[in-house]
Amino acid sequence: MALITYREAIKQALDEEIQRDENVCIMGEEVAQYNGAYKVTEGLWEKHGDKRVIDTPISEAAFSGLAIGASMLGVRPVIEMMFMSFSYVAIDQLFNNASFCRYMSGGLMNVPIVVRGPANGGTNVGATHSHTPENMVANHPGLKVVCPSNAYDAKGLMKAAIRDNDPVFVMENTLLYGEKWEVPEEEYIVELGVANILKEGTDMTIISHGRCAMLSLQAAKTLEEKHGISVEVVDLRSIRPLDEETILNSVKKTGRALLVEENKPYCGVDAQISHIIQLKAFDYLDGPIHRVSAIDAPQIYAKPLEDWQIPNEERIITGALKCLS
Amino acid sequence: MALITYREAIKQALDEEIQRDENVCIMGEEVAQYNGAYKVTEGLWEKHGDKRVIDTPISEAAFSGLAIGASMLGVRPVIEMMFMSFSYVAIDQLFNNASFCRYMSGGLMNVPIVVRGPANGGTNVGATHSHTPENMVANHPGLKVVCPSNAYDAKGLMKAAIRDNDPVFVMENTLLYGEKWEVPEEEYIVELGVANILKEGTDMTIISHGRCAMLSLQAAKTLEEKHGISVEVVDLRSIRPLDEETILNSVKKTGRALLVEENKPYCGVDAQISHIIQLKAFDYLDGPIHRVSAIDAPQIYAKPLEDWQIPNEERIITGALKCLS
Amino acid sequence: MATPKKKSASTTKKATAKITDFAAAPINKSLSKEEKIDLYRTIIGIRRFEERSLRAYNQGKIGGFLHLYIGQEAVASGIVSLMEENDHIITAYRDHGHALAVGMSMNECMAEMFGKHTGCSKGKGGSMHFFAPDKNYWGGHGIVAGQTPLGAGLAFALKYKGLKGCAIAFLGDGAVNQGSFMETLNLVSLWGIPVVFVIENNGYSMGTSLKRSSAKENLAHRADGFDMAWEVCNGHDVFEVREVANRAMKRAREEHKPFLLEIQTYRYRGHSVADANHEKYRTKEEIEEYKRTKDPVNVIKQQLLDDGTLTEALAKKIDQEKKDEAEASAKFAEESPYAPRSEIQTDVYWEVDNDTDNKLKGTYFFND
Amino acid sequence: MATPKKKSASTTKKATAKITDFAAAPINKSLSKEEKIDLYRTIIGIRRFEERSLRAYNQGKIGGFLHLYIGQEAVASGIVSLMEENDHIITAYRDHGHALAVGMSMNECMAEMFGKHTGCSKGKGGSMHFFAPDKNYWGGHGIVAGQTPLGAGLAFALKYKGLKGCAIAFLGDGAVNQGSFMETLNLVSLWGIPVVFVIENNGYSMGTSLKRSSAKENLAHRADGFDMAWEVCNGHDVFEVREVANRAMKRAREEHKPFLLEIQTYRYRGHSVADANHEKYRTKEEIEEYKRTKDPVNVIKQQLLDDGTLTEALAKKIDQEKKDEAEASAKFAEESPYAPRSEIQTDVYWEVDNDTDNKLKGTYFFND
Ligand SMILES: Cc1ncc(C[n+]2csc(CCOP(=O)(O)OP(=O)(O)O)c2C)c(N)n1
Ligand SMILES: Cc1ncc(C[n+]2csc(CCOP(=O)(O)OP(=O)(O)O)c2C)c(N)n1
Ligand SMILES: [Mg+2]
Ligand SMILES: [Mg+2]
Repeated sequence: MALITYREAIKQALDEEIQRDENVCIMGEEVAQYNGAYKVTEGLWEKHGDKRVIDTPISEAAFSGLAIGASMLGVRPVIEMMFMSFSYVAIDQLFNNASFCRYMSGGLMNVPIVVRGPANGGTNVGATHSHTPENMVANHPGLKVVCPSNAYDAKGLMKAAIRDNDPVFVMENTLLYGEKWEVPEEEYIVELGVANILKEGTDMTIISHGRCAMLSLQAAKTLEEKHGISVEVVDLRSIRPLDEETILNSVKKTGRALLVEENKPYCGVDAQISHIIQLKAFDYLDGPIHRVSAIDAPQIYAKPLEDWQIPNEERIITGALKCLS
Repeated sequence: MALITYREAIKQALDEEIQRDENVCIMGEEVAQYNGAYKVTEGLWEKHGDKRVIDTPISEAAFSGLAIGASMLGVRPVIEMMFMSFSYVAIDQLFNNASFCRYMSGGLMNVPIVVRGPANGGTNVGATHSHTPENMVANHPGLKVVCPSNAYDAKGLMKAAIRDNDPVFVMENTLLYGEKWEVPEEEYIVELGVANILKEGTDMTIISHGRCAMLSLQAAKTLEEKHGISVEVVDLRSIRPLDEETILNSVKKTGRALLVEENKPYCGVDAQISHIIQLKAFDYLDGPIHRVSAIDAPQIYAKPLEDWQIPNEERIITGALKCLS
Repeated sequence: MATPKKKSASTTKKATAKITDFAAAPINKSLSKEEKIDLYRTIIGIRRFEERSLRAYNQGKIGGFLHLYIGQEAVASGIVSLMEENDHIITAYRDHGHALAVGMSMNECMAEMFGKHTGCSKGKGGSMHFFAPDKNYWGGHGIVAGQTPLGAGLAFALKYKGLKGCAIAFLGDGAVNQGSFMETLNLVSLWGIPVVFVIENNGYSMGTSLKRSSAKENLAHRADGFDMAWEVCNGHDVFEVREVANRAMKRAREEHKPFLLEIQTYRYRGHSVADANHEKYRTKEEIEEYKRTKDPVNVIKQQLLDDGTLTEALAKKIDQEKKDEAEASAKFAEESPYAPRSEIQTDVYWEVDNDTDNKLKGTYFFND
Repeated sequence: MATPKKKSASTTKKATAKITDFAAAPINKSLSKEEKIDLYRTIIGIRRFEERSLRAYNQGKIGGFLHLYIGQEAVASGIVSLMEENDHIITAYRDHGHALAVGMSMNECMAEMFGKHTGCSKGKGGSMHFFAPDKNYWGGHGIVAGQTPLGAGLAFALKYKGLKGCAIAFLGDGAVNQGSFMETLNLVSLWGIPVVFVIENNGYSMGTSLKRSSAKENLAHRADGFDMAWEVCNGHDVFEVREVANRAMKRAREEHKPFLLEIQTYRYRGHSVADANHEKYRTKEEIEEYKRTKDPVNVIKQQLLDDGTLTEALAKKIDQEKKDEAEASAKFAEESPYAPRSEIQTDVYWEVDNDTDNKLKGTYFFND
């Protein structure tokens, strides 16, 4: 095991997959010569050259569509959205073409692309740069979406996503890029659709994804230490496909669920998780399912306010206590 | 009262508001000389001329953004998306600029635009033309969205939307355009944020919006007649703002809730409604909240299959019986 | 009305001499008799197929939209006839002509419009979404201009894989005003992508005439802003289409350079069959004049009669064969079953459809 | 390096004679001494303000992004100095220069970057989102090119309301490749919208040089494809900017015609302050050469010293005033409070903020 950053883990996944399969290439703004706005692709252009690591103009709709078209003929492009927020100018290509071409052709084609990039707030860049659109992606059958919360998952899910024959969105997080985790030297994959129990517990379940899963883990430890509450923490990892089994088993065991995500609440992923739990584990619930999401407003710029707007340990703990009361 | 079509009701609203306020204008593809792809704006160009009723090129991003910019200086454009599905090429303008400019300026401006057009399936036009994106709109604070299910609401909500000083999406339905309802001759408004109880009942509540509310009403009647079940039907009318009070009061009374919408299930509006109900009426629930949504796949073309894919009376009844069991 | 042709001085390498008798151009002269008859067969086949589909629509057998290609047949027929092994095409919703030209059967096409399981897309796509990847035909797309970056992607893949070929992406005169298309123009010129964009300029986007939708009527000229070659030609004479498109396609294949080709054509019917207005936003005379002087079926027929390729009898025989084939396709479609309801949820994910190893984890579909 | 100016023959009405001494052009000659000094004051004010903000950023007082305008000051200063009562402007995230030029105070701007409640946007927008509608300044926008249709909308509103004015929408050389911008070019030309698009061509979009992002280096030339007038000029000499922009703005106001103006300029710093690479994708020499020969602060200072408007002493005094003002603004920002947490949910909906009649129905916010 090596202690590496989330950024390094993603880079390794990209590097290994580029080497493994000549059809894998990376394209996006500043991914090549500039080494990536967040340095996720650092060194890859130098190593693999112009053909495999490709700088694009600021034309997200065009290069997304181009990647989709190329994938129909067997190229397997990984496209970087410098921020996942910028996918908003390419939604038609991503939500109509990537997701539906297979279906509308009655299965005659598939679209093996990966759309990756950071989808998070907490970096004081304001409302237009802080979207977490995994809910919108998951709303569209034909698309898949994963949200790695740590370096191990980031590498394993990225590799799974690249090898997957359907379009997969990988939602990364700029606040995690510099964080380190243990990652095996040998090759591994983290399959889509498998949640991860970050911590076992008996009194309640916190279900979360992405960076919020890490915050939830922290909060769970505090809840255990300071409040004597035994919290199980489930990290979804994959939003669609979704590991309902792990979610339901945990909630059936604890009887309480708190859902934590960074998205704005209305129709966030956790709205769906909440529905599934109450539908399929109704009789096991000792109280309503609670959520902690971003405070419902466009993302604010001011740092201390944004730090309060998105979930943090304090807000998660408050949410958990409410959930238990 | 006059018996008029949903189409006519919307046209009246547009016509009256154009006359009332010189800043109100309509723009979109084919809205003027062609009278609208669905004839909603028929006669308005002839009556009000080039300045007020404006044909655009096929440039949804540009004319949406233009409308937003114009609204900052006091014009009140109503933009037609020929299909709400086509808003996918304009998502950045609509979800970043319309929704966030007010916020990012600390309240120095507002964006009084209306985005209207049909958002429905059931017309055999395939996956790319059958989106119902009220969930994505509602996810973005700063935006409002309403889904009129009948001519009365269509007129009243459209007028409210036009007079509202925030951006409002009005989701119409091509399958309703030709349907008739009683509409008063005198002027009226249907305020945003007020749900409508279409039918009272005691055994369960069906909550729905748009055309599905009408199907739910039909199903409720059948359930009463054939199964002796007394169903209350709540038509949300407005998705954001949302009339939580009416929803909760009804569910508290009946103890059972079935949510019916046409969207794909993952993170649909009803996922959010489900969460709210279990959160705020947990102790009143006699069983899990159930949902009937579109069968989770891209919209199919073949008529009999699409008719089965989207909610219909039969599927609602099945859902209701499951919900009660 | 002999439309003036304009050429890009800046970037088209060879200043080809002006040819007026396009049938005499080398690319056309080299056609065998059978190949010329095939062109006629394709053009009249499209016409008869669509006429039959119109009847089916009016009988309520076809739902949704029906965008007829009648009047434009020579464009797809001419260009597809130039396709080589590694050439690929993609178009918008007005896609029947291209489909038949690449060799899709009338049966699968008609059945698709009827929504039947035997349709090319199993009844999942409909009229706007015909596909035949095995024939290098990538659809059939409903969002205006949404197919144009995909076309660039097909061409990108050819270059990436070192294959000598090009992609042809068709779009309409209204589609040129979508951002996705204009972004793509820059991208393909910048990167040297072997794609030919063919604007089928039929003068109208729904009820909007070209001059009401585009600030400049010469649409292809936009290519200059991206240092890309362009040309404008007529679309009623299949030999003209072939002569001009051949140069564009050759250039793309050989030099990895994109091309913007504007082909002036005309649709006889409304935007879709539901468009009852189409004699309001244009005159009946305009339609009749085109039919009289430029009907692609008549034009090729006359050309082939004149040069001795066809006889009246053979022309009639082919026509009848195509009518019969179209009629049979309607019968086939009518008698075909719809897909079972369980098919609503297939063809969504490749991984689900191909779950041979039972390795799939997690829930993929979310109905209660 | 005297950049060649190119003009659109097709649509610019008056073929103005080539002027090399822009200060002698009527629009500049008519400036009073005080007005000229004001130009200097604005330019050096922007420079000093941004230098101070850079220090604050490095001290960790400013978060997120900080896109400095240093090197480009004469562009915004020159154009804003031409604004009349009904003229409006809008720009992208590199928005401090435009903000100060329209007369926003250093205090509100610095405080905004510090995220403070006293900021122009109450700390809700940050560096990329300065707004001053009362000064006809509509931001400050973070999505590349996303502001361009808004700019067209401002101009549309002027025409709609019968006001004589124009909108100026600024964008970068990388932004020209966004579909929203290109769609807008067609729209404004087709409709005759009084908007002037100003491409501040600083040669780079982040780390990508112009020739790696656009197929054709003459960006303004794209306007030809939309039958729209265009021109290219230099941005380091405020008098040149004024001379050229004045014609574009006048034309927009008087003839309701849009204009695409490409102004060649240069940024000294990285794309944002976080851009540590900026001496990798371009040479140090390139930067130094520009600073040495074309620094907008030096250029205007020298011009005003030469023509006797300024003395060294006055120049120094103004410089010191601006330094002090910038310093004071940092102090002001530092000492200002953040907004209270309750402010997170204000300014979302006008109707909620202005709920004087208590007429609001329903739930607007959805946290548990
Ligand atoms: C993004 C988008 N906007 C609008 C439409 C509706 N629409 C379909 S076809 C069409 C006209 C297109 O005209 P043109 O590109 O000239 O093609 P033609 O129909 O003439 O072949 C419009 C407006 C759509 N499908 N997609
Ligand atoms: C749609 C979108 N894509 C990408 C970005 C990230 N981004 C911000 S600025 C920028 C470069 C823009 O360059 P240019 O237009 O030349 O303006 P300059 O920074 O030189 O002023 C990029 C890629 C963004 N903000 N929005
Ligand atoms: Mg057309
Ligand atoms: Mg630049």
